[in-house]
Amino acid sequence: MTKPQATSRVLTATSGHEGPLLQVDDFRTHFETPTGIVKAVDGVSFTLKRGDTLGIVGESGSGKTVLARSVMGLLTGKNVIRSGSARYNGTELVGASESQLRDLWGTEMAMVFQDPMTSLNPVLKVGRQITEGLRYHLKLSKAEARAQARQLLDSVGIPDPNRRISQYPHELSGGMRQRVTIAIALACGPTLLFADEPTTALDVTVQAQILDLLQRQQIERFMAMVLVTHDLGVVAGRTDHIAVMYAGQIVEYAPTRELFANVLMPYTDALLHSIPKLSQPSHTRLQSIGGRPPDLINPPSGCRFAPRCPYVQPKCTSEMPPLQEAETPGHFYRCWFPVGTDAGREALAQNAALGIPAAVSLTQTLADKPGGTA
Amino acid sequence: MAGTGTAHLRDPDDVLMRIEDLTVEFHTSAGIVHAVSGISLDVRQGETLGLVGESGCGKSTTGRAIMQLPAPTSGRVLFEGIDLAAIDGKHLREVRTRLQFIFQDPISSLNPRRKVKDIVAEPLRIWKRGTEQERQARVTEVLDAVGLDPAVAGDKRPHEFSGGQCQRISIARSLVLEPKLVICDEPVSALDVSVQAQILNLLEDMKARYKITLIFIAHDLAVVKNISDRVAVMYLGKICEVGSPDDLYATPAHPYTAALLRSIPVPDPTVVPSSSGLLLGDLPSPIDPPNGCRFRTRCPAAQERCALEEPQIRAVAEDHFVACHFPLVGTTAPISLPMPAGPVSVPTSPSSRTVTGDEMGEQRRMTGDESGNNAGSTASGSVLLIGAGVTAFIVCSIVQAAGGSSMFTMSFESPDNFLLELAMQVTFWPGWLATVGLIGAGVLGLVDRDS
Amino acid sequence: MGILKGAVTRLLKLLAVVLVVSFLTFSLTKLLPGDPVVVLLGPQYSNVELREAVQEDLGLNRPFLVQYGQYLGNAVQGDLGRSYTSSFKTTTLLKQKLPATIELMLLAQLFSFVLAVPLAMLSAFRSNSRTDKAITTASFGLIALPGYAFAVFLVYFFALRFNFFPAIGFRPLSDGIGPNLRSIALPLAVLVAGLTAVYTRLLRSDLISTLQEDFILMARSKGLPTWHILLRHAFRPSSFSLITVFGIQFGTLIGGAVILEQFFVLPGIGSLAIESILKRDYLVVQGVVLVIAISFVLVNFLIDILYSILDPRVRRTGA
Amino acid sequence: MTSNRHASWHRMTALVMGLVFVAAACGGSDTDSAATTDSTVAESVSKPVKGGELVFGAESDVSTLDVGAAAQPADKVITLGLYDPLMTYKDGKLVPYLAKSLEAGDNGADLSTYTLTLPTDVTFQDGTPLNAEAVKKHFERLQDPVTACPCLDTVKAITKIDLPNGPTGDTLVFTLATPDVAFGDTLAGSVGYIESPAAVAKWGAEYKNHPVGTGPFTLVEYVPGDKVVLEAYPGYWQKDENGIQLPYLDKLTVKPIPDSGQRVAALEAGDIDMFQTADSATVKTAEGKGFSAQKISGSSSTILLMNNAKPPFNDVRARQAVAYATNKAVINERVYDGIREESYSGFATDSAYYNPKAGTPKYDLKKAQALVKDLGGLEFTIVCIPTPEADAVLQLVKQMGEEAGMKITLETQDQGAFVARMFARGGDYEGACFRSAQFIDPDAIRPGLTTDDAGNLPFYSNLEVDKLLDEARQTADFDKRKAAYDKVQEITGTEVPLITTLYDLFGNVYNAEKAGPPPPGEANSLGAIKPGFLYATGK
Repeated sequence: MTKPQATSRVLTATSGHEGPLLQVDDFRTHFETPTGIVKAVDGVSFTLKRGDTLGIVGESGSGKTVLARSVMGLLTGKNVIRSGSARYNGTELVGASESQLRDLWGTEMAMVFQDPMTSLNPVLKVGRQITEGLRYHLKLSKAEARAQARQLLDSVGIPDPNRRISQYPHELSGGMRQRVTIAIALACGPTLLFADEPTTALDVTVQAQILDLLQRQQIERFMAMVLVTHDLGVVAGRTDHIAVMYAGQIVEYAPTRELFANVLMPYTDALLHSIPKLSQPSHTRLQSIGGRPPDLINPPSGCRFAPRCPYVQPKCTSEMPPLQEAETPGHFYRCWFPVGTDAGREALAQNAALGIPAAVSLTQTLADKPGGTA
Repeated sequence: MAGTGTAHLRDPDDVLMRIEDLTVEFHTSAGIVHAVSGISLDVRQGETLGLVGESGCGKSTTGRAIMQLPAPTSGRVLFEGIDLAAIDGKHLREVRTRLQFIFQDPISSLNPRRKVKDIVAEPLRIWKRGTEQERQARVTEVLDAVGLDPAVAGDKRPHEFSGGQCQRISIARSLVLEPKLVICDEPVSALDVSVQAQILNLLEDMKARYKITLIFIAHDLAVVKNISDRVAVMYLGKICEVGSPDDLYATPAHPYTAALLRSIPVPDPTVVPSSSGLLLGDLPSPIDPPNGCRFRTRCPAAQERCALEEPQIRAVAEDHFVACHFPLVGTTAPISLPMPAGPVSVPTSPSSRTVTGDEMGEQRRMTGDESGNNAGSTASGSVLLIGAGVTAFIVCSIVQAAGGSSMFTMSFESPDNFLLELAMQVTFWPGWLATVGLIGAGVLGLVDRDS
Repeated sequence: MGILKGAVTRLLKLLAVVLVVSFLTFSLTKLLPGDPVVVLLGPQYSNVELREAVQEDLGLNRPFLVQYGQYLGNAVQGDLGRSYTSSFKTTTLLKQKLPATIELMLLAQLFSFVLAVPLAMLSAFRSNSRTDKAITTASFGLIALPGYAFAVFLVYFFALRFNFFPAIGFRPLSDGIGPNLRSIALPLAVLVAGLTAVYTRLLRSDLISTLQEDFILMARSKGLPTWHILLRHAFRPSSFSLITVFGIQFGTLIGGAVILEQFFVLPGIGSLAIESILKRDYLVVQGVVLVIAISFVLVNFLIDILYSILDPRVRRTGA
Repeated sequence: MTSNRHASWHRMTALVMGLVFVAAACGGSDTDSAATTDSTVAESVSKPVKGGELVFGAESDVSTLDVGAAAQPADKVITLGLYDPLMTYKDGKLVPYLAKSLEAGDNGADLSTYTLTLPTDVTFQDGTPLNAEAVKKHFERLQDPVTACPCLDTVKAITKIDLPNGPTGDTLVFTLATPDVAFGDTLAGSVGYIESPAAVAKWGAEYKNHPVGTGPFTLVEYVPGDKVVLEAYPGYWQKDENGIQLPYLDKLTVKPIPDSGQRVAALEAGDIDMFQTADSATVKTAEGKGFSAQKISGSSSTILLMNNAKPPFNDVRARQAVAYATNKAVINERVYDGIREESYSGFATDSAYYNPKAGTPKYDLKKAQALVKDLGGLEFTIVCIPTPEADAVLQLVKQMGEEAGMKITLETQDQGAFVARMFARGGDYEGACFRSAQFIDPDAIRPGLTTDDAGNLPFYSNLEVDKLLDEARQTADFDKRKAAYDKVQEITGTEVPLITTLYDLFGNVYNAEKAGPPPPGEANSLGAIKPGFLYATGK
C-alpha cells in the first residue's frame, strides 16, 4: 500500500567507504553511581554491514539498550564512561565530540525508541517534528520540508498525510505514532538505524505492521539496522544475525538461522525454553530460569550466567569463558560447557545426578520433549 | 464479530462465577465510552478462564467490574449465586475476601514502607482471622508456597525484591485469605520472559495446591494459552470467541482471533513472517463503536450483513463458541488460512476519530476521579478554586483588620515594628489555611491534567 | 467550534466568580463589627441625630439586599460609590492607584520571566554543575530572604550609599520614562528578585524532568543543536507549572505587595486596600476587592487559554 | 527652635475623652495640645529667604482636609498651609490671627456673647472675599450633622450668629448657650479655619478633597496615600517681621511614609527634607545621623480608665490601689527606653494650671497590698484595642497589680465594639486603656469629669468637681480659674477617676542643610507646624 518514493536527496547521503558500516570493538559503557561503577556494557564487539540487520536480544538489565544508545553516543553525563571502539564508516565514535556526533545523528544514523507515546514531543505538531531535522540538516525550505514530510508519512503507511502532518501526537493511535517516529528517524536518510524495542509498547497486531514497515524500509533504503528487543520471536524472522546479551556481555552471536538451529549458550537455550509457545498444548510446564541477573557493580568473576546455569561447573565460577567461535563459522558463544556438545551433556548429567534443581528440571523437560501435557 | 449472546454459558449450578450481560460505560466530555458492552462469561470451580485481547478491548475493565471497582453500568455478576451488584457495601467487602485481585505492576501495588510479612498478613488482620500466632503461621505457609523463604523475606521491604519476587509477594497476599477466585490482570506482562515462566508455573502450582479458580487477563496469546482451561477473546467491549485453548488456537473460528494469532512473531527463523492477512487500520473509537459486528471495519471477511446485524454467539464445535456471521470453522491451519487480500469495502463507522488504549485508560482514570473529566472544565474548576482562595485571602484580611485592628493600627502607633509585625501577621493568619488550601487545590487541578 | 464555546462557558463561570466575590465582600463588610459611621464620627457617634443623618447620607440604613442591589446596579454602570471618609469616588481612587500597581506588576513579571527562563535553562541543562549550584543556591537564598529585608538592604545600598535611586515615592509615566523607572527601580528589584528565584526553581526542576524524557533523546538523535532542543522541545512542556504560578502571582502581586507599597510609599492598590479597611471605608474596600478579583480571574482565564495553546492535549474537547 | 525652648505659655493638659479613640484608631498623636518644645540642635539661626521647595514626610496619610475635623499631625501640616485659624496663641496668650479681634460681651464679663471682627482685605485662594457671611456659613456648615464634624457638640453651643454690619461686613456676634471662657480657644483650632463658601458651593460633598482657605498655600495635587502638593498663594495676606511676603516656600510636598525606618532613610537619601514622628527611638536614630530634631512633650501616652460607676472601681480604694501598684518608672524603662516623663496628672507639668502639690498616688506597693487586703481582694478586666504599645503597658500593669494581690484579666476588642462598650449606658467595662488628647484651655477637662456628660467615660461623679469646673469656665479671671483647677486636681488626686502613665513625646526631624527649623504650629496641636513660615536654606 505504500509507494516507495525515490527520495534521491535522502539516499545519496552515504560515503563510499568499504568494509563494515559499523565496527564495534571491545566496547564498554560504565556508569559511576554512588554505590560503585555499574558495568552496563562490558566488552562488546560486533560488526554490521550495510543492508544487514543485527538483532540484539536480552532481558531487562542486560545492557542492550545502553549498548545501542552508547554506540550512537547519545549517553552523556559526567557519570558515563565509554571505552573501546565503535567506528561508523571509519569514523571513531568513542571520544567524538558532541558536535561531531551531531553531524552524524539523523543524517547517518538514527534511532527509533520503544514508546512512541513518550518519544514524540506532545506539544509539537507531527509535521514539525519531522521537518525540523530536514530543515536543519538538509537546509530545506519550509515548503520543501513539508512536502518531504508528507512523502515520508506516506512511505511509512500513514494514510492522509496532509491531515496528519498538522496533528499532534495524542491525536494519533499508538501504531500511527510509531510510524511517525520511524518517519522522523528516516527523514534525513540514515544508513544505520537503531530500533530500540520498537514494538514493545504496541499491541500484537500493530507490532507485526511496524516490524514489516521497518523491514521494508531497511531493504528499500539499503540501511543497516540494529533491532534491540527482548522478544526472540521478533528477531527470529527479521534479522541476519543475532547477538544475545547477558549482564553487559554478548554471550552468543550467530547468523539467525544458525542460532536457532544450534544453540550453544545455556542462557539462550533457557530463554527459548521459558517462552510459552503457541504450538505447545495448554498447561505445558515452562522451563524457567531460577535466580536473577547478577549485580552489574560486582559481577561474578567467572561466567556471569554461572549462578543460574543448569550446566554450571567449578570452572565456570572461576574463569570467564571467552567469546569463542564454534565449528560453524560465524557462530560465537561464551561458555565452557556448551549446549548440545559432549562437554555440555556431561556437565548437565553430572549436575542432574548431584540433584541441582535447575539441571534436574531441565533434563526432565528434555526427556519428555515431544508431548507432556501437565 | 463482537457479538452478544449466552450460548457459551454453562449450567449456572455448575459454575463459581457467572457474568450476565455485563455492560460498563464511562461518561466523558467526548461522549459515553462503551468499554464493555453486554458480555456474558462463566467460570467453573477450579477452572482458569483466560481473557485475551488487545489494549482497549475491555478485558481489564471486565476484571474490575467483577470486583465492582467500579460497579458495572448494568448486568449481573453472580458469584456463588450472589449478585454482587445487588448487595450492600458491607456484604460486598465480605464477599471480596473470597475474590482477590493481582495487579500488573507488582512493585507499585505493594506498600513500599511495610515489611513483606505485614503486607501479606494485612488482609488477615483486617478481617481479624485467627490469633496473631495463627496468622503468622498462615503467612509463613503462603510465603513458603510462593517460593519465598519466610524467615529471610518476611522482614524485608518490597524494594529489596525484584519484580518477579514482588509478584510472588502479591500472589502470597492474595492467597492468604483462601480465596475462591483470583483475578489476575496482566500479572506477567511487566516481567522478563525468564521470570514470566516462573510466575506462570507458580500460578499453576498455587491453583493445584489451593484449589483456586483463576480469571487470567492478558494480551499475550501464548501466555493465556499456556495457563487457561478456557479462553475468551475480546474485541472492543465484546466477546468474539470462547473455547478450550487447544481447539481455539488450532482452529480459530473468528477472523479476529485468526488475525491475532497470525500477528504473533514466532521464535523460529524458518517461519517467514508474512504480512498477508494482518489486521489493518486502527481500533475504532469505543465512544462510537461500529454498528452490527464491531470488528467489521477491520475484518477481511466482512459482508454487508455484518453492518446490519450483530452476530450472536453460537457453537461451532463442542465447547467452542463464536460470535460471527461467517466463522472460519472447518479450516485447519490458521497460518495458511486463505484470506481475501484486503478488507472488503464495507460501510465504515462515521467516526474517523480513533481512541487508543492509552486514551481509554485515561478516560477510565478520569471517570474514577469525579473532579473533572475534561481538561477544560478542570481548568475553570481550578480557576474557581483559585478565585475562591484569593477571595478567602482578601476576606481574611478584612476579618483580621476588623476583628483585631492591631496589624494596621500598630503601623502608626509603633512604626518601627510595623513591617515585622505585618510579616508575622501575614504568616500566621488562620485564614491562610483556607487560602492556601483552595489555591493549592486549584493549582493541583491545573497541574494534574498535564500528567 | 468547541474552543469558542468552551471559552464562553468559562467566561460565564468567571463572571459568577466575580459576582460571588462581590457579594461575599459586601456581606462581610456588613456583618463585621465596626460600623464605618463610628470611625467617621468618633465620639459624636453617641449623638443619635448626627449618626442617623450620616447613615441616611451614606445609605447605610436601607435593607442589606437593597444596598447590595444598588451597589451592583451602580457597579455595572461603572460607579463603585464614594469613599465614606474622603468623598473621592472609588473609581477615582482606583484610577490613581492602579498605574503604579500595574506598572510594577507587569514589569516585575516581565523581568523575572525574562531572567528566569535562561537561568533555569542554564541550570537545568548543566544540572549539578557549578553554574547550576550557584544559581540554585542564589535562588534558594532569595526565596528564603523576606522581601522587606531585601528592600532594606537595597535602600541602604542604592539609595543611601550611592544615591542611584530614590528611597521612596513614585513618579508617574507622565513625568518621563527615566524618572518613572528610577522611582520604581528598587521595589521592582525586590519583586523581581523574589519572583525570579521562584520561577527559576520551578522551571529548573520541570526542565530537568523534561530533559529526561524520551522525546528529548529523540530530538538529540535527530542531531538538532542544543539550543533548539532546549527552546523548542524542552521549554514548552516544562512551562505548565511555571505559567500556573505565573498567573497566580498576578493576583498576589495586585493585592499582595502591600508591604512594599507601604515601605516605598507607592500609591498602589494594596495600600489603598489597607487604608480603606482601617477607615472602615467599605465601599473602597469592595472596589479594590472587585478589581483584584476581576483582574485575577481575567489573568487566569488568559492563562487557561495560554495552556491550551501551549499544550494541545488540553484542547481536546468533545465536538 | 531655641526661642521656644521655654515657651512661656501657660500650658495645661486636659483630658478629653472625645478625640481619644480616634487617636487610638488612627494612631497619630491626635493631640491638640500645648507642648514643651525642645530643639536639640542650637544651630545658628539662618535667615529665612523667599523661594525654594521642601518635601515633608508625614507619619500617616491625610485623613481629612476639611475644616473642623483636621486633627492629626499629617492633616495639620497641610491644613495650616491651606487655612488660617481665627485665633492663635502667642507667648501663651490667646491672640487674634486671621481675625482682627475677639471680644467677650459686656467688656469681658459676659462669656456667652462674643464679637468677632474680621480683616477687610483678605481673600480666599479662589478670589472670594473673606467676610462675615463667609464665617457665618462656615459655622452653619459645621453645625449641619451631614458634615459630620467631630466638633459638632462644640459648635452646637452657638445658638445665634448676628451680622450687625450685614453679610459683607466685618463683624459677627456669637451667642452661646452657656457662658464659655474657652470659646476663643476653640477658634484657635481647626474649628477656627474658615473655608471659601464658593468652593463649598462648587464641590459640595467632595469639598474636603478640594479645600480652599485663606492660608499661605493652595492645593495643587492630592493623591491619597501618595502625596499632597501645595504651592504658594501669591495673594496671601501676611508678611513676616522683615516685610517678606509669606509663604517663604514656592512649593511644599507632603508625603505619607508609614514606616519610620524608611522615613529616616528617605531623609538620608534626600527624598524628603523633614519628617514627623511620634516614636522616640526614631528621633534618637535621626539625631545619631546628624539631623536636627525638635522634641515636644505632651499629653499622656496610655491612660488607664476605671469605671467609677461599677464594682470594683466604684470603691475609691480600688482605684487608689491600682494607682499605688503602678510603677511608672518601670513602664518608662521597659516600654519607652526611659525617654519619657512620668505623669500623675491630666495637666502638663509646665502648665500654668498644674498643681504640683496634687496628683494621683505614686508607686507604693505596700499601700497597694494593704488596700487590696482591706477590700478583700480585687479582681477586674481591662479591655483595650490592641496596639503593641498598649499591650506592653498593660502587661506591665497586670504584673504590677498581681504583685499587689489583684487579679487582672486583659481583654482585647476591636475598635467598633470597643467604642460601643465605652459609650454604653453606665459603661460596659471595668478597666480600659485609652489615650488622651490635650487642649490649651483647661476647660477642655470639663466633659471628662462632669457628672453625666457624654464625654465622661470614667463615669466619675463628684458634685463639688462639677461646681468647680462650671465656675472656672464662667470667669476669665486667671487666679479664680487657677484656684478652681487646683482644687479639682486635689480632689481627683485622691479620688483617682483614672490613671495617667507617661507624657507623650513628639519629634519634628529635619535636614538643617536643606530646611530651616520647623516653625511652631498650633499651640494646642502636638507637633503641628505652620508651613507658611517654613523655609529652605537653599543648599
